[in-house]
Amino acid sequence: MTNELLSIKDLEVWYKTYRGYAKVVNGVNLTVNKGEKVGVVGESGCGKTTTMKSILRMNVQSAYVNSGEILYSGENILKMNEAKLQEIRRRDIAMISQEPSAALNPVFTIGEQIRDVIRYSDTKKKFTKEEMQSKAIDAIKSVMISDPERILASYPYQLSGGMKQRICIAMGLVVPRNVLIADEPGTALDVTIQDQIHRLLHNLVEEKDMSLIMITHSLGVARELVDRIHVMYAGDVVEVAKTDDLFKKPLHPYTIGLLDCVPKLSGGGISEGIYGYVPSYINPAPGCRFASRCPKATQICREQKPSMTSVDAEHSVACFNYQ
Amino acid sequence: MENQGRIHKNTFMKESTRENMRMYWYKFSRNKLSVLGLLLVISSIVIAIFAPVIAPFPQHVEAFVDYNNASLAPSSTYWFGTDIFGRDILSRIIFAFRGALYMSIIVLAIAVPVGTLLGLIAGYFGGWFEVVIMRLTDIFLSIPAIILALSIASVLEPNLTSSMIAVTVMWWPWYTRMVAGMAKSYSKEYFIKNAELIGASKFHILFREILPNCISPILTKMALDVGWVMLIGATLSYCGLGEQPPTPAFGQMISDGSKYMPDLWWMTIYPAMAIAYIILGFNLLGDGISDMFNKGRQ
Amino acid sequence: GGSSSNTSQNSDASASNNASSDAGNTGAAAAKIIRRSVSGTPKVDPAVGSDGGSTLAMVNLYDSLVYPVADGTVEPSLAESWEVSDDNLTYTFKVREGVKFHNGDTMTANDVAFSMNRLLKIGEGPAYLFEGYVESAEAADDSTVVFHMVQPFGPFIETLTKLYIVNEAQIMDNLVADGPYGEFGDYAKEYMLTHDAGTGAYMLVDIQQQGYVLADRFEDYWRGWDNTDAPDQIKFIDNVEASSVRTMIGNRELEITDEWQSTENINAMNKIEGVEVAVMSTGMTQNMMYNTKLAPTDDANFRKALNCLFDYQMISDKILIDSPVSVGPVSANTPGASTDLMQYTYDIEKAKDYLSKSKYANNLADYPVELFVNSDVADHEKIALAFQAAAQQAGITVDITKGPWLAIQERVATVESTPNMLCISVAPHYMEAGSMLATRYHSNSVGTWEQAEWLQSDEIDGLIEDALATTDRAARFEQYDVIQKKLVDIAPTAWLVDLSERHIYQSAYVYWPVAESAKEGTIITLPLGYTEDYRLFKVFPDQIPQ
Amino acid sequence: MLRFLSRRLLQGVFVIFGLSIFIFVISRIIPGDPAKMALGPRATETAVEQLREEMHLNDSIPEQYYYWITGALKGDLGKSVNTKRAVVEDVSEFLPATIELVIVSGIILIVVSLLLGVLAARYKDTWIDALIRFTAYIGIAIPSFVMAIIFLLIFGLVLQWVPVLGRLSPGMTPPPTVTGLMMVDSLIAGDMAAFWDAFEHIILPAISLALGGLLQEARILRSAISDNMGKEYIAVARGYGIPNNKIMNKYLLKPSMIPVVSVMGLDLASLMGNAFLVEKIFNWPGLSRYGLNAMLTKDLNAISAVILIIGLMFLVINIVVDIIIAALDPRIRLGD
Amino acid sequence: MSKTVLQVNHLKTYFTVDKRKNLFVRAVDDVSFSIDQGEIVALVGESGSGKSTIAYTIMGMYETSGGEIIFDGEDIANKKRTFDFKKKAQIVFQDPGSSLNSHQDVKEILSLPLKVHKVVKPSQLETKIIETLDRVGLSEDFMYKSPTAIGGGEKQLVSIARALCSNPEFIILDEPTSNLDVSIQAKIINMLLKLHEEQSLSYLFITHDLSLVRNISTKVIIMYLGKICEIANTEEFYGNPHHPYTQMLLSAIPVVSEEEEQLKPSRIRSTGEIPSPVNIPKGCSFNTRCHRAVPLCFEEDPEMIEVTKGHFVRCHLYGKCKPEL
Ligand SMILES: Nc1ncnc2c1ncn2[C@@H]1O[C@H](COP(=O)(O)OP(=O)(O)OP(=O)(O)O)[C@@H](O)[C@H]1O
Ligand SMILES: Nc1ncnc2c1ncn2[C@@H]1O[C@H](COP(=O)(O)OP(=O)(O)OP(=O)(O)O)[C@@H](O)[C@H]1O
Ligand SMILES: [Mg+2]
Ligand SMILES: [Mg+2]
Repeated sequence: MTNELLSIKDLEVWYKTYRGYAKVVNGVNLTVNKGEKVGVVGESGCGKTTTMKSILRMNVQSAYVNSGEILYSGENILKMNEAKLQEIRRRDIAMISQEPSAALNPVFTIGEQIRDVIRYSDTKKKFTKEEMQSKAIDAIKSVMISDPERILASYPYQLSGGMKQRICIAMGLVVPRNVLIADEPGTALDVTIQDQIHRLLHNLVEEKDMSLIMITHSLGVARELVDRIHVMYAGDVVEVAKTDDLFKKPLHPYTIGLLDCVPKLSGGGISEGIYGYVPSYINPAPGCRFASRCPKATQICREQKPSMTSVDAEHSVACFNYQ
Repeated sequence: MENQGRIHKNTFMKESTRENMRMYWYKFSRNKLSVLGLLLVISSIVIAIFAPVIAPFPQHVEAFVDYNNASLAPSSTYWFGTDIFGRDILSRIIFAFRGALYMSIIVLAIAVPVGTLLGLIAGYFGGWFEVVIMRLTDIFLSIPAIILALSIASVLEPNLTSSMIAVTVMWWPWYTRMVAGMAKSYSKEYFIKNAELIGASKFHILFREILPNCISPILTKMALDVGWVMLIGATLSYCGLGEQPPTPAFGQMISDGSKYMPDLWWMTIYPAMAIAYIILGFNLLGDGISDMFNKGRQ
Repeated sequence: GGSSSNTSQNSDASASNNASSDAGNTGAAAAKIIRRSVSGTPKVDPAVGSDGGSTLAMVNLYDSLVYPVADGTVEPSLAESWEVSDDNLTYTFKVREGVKFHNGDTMTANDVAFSMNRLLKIGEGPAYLFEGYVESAEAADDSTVVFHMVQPFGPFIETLTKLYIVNEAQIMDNLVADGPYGEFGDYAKEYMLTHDAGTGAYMLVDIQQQGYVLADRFEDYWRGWDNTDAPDQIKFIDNVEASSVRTMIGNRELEITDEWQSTENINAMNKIEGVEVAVMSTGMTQNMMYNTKLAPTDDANFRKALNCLFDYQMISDKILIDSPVSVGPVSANTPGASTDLMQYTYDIEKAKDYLSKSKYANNLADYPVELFVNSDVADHEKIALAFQAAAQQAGITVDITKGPWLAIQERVATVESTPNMLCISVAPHYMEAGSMLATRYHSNSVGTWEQAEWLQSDEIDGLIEDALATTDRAARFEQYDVIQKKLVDIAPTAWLVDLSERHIYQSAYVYWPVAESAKEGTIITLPLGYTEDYRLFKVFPDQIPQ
Repeated sequence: MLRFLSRRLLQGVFVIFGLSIFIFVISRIIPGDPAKMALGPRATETAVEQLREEMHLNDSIPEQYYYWITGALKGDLGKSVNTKRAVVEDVSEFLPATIELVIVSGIILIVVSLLLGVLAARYKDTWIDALIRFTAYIGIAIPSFVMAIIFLLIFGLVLQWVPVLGRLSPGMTPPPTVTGLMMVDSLIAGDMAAFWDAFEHIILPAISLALGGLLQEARILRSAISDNMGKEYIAVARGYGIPNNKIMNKYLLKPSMIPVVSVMGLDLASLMGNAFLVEKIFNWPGLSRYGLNAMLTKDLNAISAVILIIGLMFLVINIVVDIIIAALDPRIRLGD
Repeated sequence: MSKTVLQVNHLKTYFTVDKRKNLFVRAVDDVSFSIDQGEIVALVGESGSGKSTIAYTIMGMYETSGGEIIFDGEDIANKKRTFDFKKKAQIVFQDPGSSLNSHQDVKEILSLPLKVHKVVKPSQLETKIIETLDRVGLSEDFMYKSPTAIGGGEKQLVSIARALCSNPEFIILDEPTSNLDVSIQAKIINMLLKLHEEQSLSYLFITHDLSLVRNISTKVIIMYLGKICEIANTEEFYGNPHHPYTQMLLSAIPVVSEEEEQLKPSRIRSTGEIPSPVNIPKGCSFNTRCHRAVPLCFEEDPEMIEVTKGHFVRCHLYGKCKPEL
């Protein structure tokens, strides 16, 4: 456990809404080791983005961290002072946003925005304009966009969704980091381009000894890219396993259900889908959040929240069926 | 079975409405100022409706003079003092709420439907409709409101009706502009496309599909506009175009009173405060309504 | 009020120190200046301007042949003497010699004749006074001018106070050739917008439309400058907005206010230290005109009933302060006024009595009475409201319409559009009852704001014409009396009060002869403008209060 | 950008043309005989007829319009019956005063509203924000003419901090006219005393004119900023460690300015309209007072000219605003 | 052989980008295919390849620039769509949020087609709505819910219910599940398949998910930059993909099991740039990215070739430049 770089411990994030607090992130535990590619999967709205944004403390104002800690190199980011936090944001951790069209400021050119990222990545050093430009061009090239000069001079609205997504990725790559959080970086791209991007991220980790957190709702993507997968359901991490383990031997009923729903290239029709819908985050029932949809749920599941139990050295699951 | 169905329907209507109401109220009341605005507006309306009951000297808004009690400073008899005719300012202010609300309601009752209809047509049909209607609004919008109103009102008799006509004439283009913009963008939305593909009539599309979506901005604007219409009304009556004596009107009271500032300050200050009260109310309410309809994650 | 401090010179030294150190704030008040607010930028062309502000400017920038005296007669001014032919159709004036125009030219009889001809030809301003009476004017020699009359005109000499003498050479030098007056081009109307061509005590320096008219003392003034404290400069400021006037008075940026300030504003300003109210009369009357051709005010009994619904004393005491209740159609201090006429008083019972005799007695509800008041004059609204309340008791509905001056002019243009009642004050054009009677009740003034009655009585017209053609003063006054009695009988108007002009002025450092005599109890009546002949004023800048 | 501009100008021409017809008709259907109105009730028949002829009042409305518009195109807007001068001359005399007033209050409006808006957004939910918002609400609810009266009395009469009437103190000699803007002219003439005097005179009317719009703007800016505060791109910028003040002044301000500027255009333009009342109260010798007088005296040519000029200025301001918006918003600038 | 519902021949839809410069987007360029009754045809292609444009052109939302659209035996290209067409053909859009008017409740939304096409008597409106909701697996509770109050999957179900209201023969589904989660997608797809079985509806199913297509369709059409690359029956398509682009797509599909991995062609890494649709390169439009391109591909646009029965490919490798085996 010595090379544990980033770890999230019992994080709870709540959103303030008109009906009360939406207890969206419900005690998430997650670790990333140095040079590791970690996947976070789970369906839409399960709190992946919220959890990750907490790492850089970039959640919206209405989100509030109720409890938990986020340790980076042993230090709690949530308690850090502003200057230190800025240091980490500038050099250590970067997050690639999920919504490329919202993530770029509409009134500045792409170049302007990327240059600012470079400029503030090292406050002691004064970058010349040329330096910044060439770094930016390299980054754009790395995400396979031709004609980088023109792209740098254009405004976000002039680019297609796929381009913007790649620009966002380039922005995360333009300064080398220890941890890169990629929040569904492939959704606006078609499979062939998506594949290219994944390869790029993979290479970066390999070459630069970087750690990657890959957020996706596609189990297939996670399977191709990452070493270890955290499965999230409704604000909880329900299962953590090495990639191969997870697909070979999924334990949590949700993981099993999810795998079942994925259309298979081998055909054979599609399962009925998981029964029911995601429960409300406001005043959620106590107990396991999956209980209402779980075919194997028992009384205890509805009353207590299962804790993470190791089934294997590297495979743990939060389910009473395994305790 | 039939009976059951009906019960079902009612309970569900109620539930979803109640739920909506709860959400709207939450969004509205999140800002305490909006609630204050609502209170101010409700109290203004109550004051207007029950003016004869509330006003301590209701006869002072009719043919009445009392020069022995003229220009009295506020006292326990005359809370807001008396004017140069010896009339109770408080009573006159209370009655002035009526005229102010009346004017705003009439003006908006005409300007909003007209402006909205033209806007829907311009925005949805586009083409020549749009060109003609939008340029027409440009022309009306290119003259400052007060000047347009003044020139129209000076053509007509200088009374309340003509200043209402003037204000109405200058008010509709704002709605046309706003609604046209919305209608144009909605007409690209899939739900409109769907209705078209199903074969719905133009009437249905304009009034059942697009219009309901424009209602909340229209409502928001209307709430704000009630205040603005009053302001313009007061300004026009400040220029002598408004209610005829002895009927009280805010602008006229202020304009009359301002001649006697600062000595007879109560003649100006109280009516000014009253109009500020009611305009403030509608502005806060308007903001509240706009918060209420504001989309965004809940 | 500031009655304690007056124009006596023994103010203490510190006050004068303060005044001078305060000069930055009070502007040029340290100089001898009289600033007076007026409504509308005065016009300085005597053939064009005729409103109050213009008349005021005219009196100070120009001279006329004769100068009015408080008793209603005139004394020689630019004319040294005059003679009237036996048939009353030729007037010969001996013109004063050595009088200098502002540009240094010497005035001759030619200038006088030219001034009259120019006035008649242009047809604006006070031309109406002479139109139909004066046939032509010519200079017999350098110092003699002859006016030929079309018909005899009794008060001709008095009307000459309105004939301001202009410099012929200066006018002719500045003609715009292309104009409506033939060989005279535009008669220099353009030039005269921004220049004066007079002999008056003050000469125009600057005129800013909707700003001000500024004039300096004319050193070569023919009457000389015995009055060493006379203002060096006069300025008419085009602004009667109550708050502005009030502020200017408070800041000593204004010496004299206009006559349009409301009672309340006058009272308020009167509290400022060092100012007082000046009261004077121009023979003006406050009228409530009835449209005698429009139901229900076409019925004499109905009008008389209305006459009983005005609380005359209250109006005089509470609304139009310092203005005595009217005695009849002509103000009591105008020469030729009858003072023994039948008077109406506030009496609702009597009103009901008259009403029962009127043909509308049984259907009052169908005949609401429209009363129109000028929205700029708060005091008129007060009268209207009081009347409205009284009328209600008598069962008459009164609708008050408030409108700007322009609306009044529009409404009175035709008999149908003229409201039932119109509250308006009218001043005589020259100081005699005849002026008032002619303007108010002769048929040729219908359609103007001076007669909203639409009387159109041949009998009255005849009587007025006869009276004005009578050259003997006493005989003329007899005839005036007959007319006034007849008018009271017809009751075309409710004569409310003899309107006094009230001005706030800086009594602490301005000496104003007319105001002084009012303080002593004599209200002086002079034609419009002549109450403010600034060469007679005195200014003591060192006495400006802190 | 060029295409955008030329289209905007073309639209402007169209609107001005429509406007000219509109105001012409408006001013001609005013009841009453303007010639008689001009000369007063006592003018002789011949004098009145002469004037009617001169003003083409005996012709049909389309003919009158033809005379008027052809004159207007040649820069001749007819003669004012009120001042008896060419309207163009009147306008050129009064317009600079109005322009100066509108410019100064426009500057106040822009600068102060931005300042307040940013301040309120920056200190959102603190007492500073509360104070600014409260003031804004009150300020918006009080009509500008009431504000002007109150200012005049408080600062001019009671406190006597500044002179309140006209453009210059009575004793001051105005600097030679170059631009017609008193403050600029006095600077050109190097007359600092006149400059400060002119400044003291303009400050109150300018503030009372600007106040309503200013507070409105501040409010819009504040809410635009706080809306944008929740935008993903701000979160991203923060996530990359861009310093807070950079985010505030650059990343937030520019996009937040867009809604403000478009409303500001309307507000700046409506300064022209509101100047009508403020000029009246402060005795400001500007075009608006001239226009008000013209309306009250049915000075046809003057009314038409004033509305036309105000309409023109309104359009010019709007075009300028559109250009500014285009400069802020690349979508408009570069888009079709 | 069952009857052909829709036949599209050489369909072209161009959008003018700049009139003066004569710039067009050839969003749909010479596309031909047919749909028989009871068929589920999958239209697959990357973003911007013109899938939606085909759909919209069929529905009459765009003018065609050439070609025929034969529906029910009649060419309807550039004709105003008849009432009958509007009854028989329906479309379900991708975005469930935008395709329902948030200011109406579900009952109102479903009433529109029922009223417009006079499907039932007004008195039976409610019963019919309940029945339709039931068909898509929603309870009658939904009748009075507003679209804002229900989840994305349910919204899409309501959209489908609306499309079913007029008893259509043919439904275009434009990426109906691509904004939704797999578990919800599974529900919707199952429901669609059930309906298809029960009523022999024809679907044109637009998607970019080849794994999904495998499970539902009878025929697959692959598009690239406005042109069709390959058409084949599903079995044939997955068993024997021909076009290099198809192969690249299939090889890049992320899958969740080893078993599937075996089915994929060996990994073909994508290189090169996607050309702008305004400026399509000379020759085959895929030539910038094709790993098997031959010189002719840069010269000449290939023709559509029927390789085996019902299996069409637009590639020189199967036509002019067929490598000798
Ligand atoms: N600003 C907010 N206010 C209230 N609730 C929010 C807010 N942002 C997110 N949520 C809620 O929090 C939950 C988790 O959101 P989050 O974006 O973290 O999910 P996610 O797992 O990233 O989903 P996706 O796959 O769609 O990106 C969702 O149910 C969402 O509705
Ligand atoms: N109305 C239009 N005007 C101009 N170009 C258009 C228009 N609609 C679509 N296009 C262009 O036509 C091409 C095809 O677009 P289309 O929407 O059909 O693609 P798609 O395959 O449905 O993509 P997606 O998967 O993103 O829905 C694109 O390049 C698009 O930019
Ligand atoms: Mg997310
Ligand atoms: Mg599409």
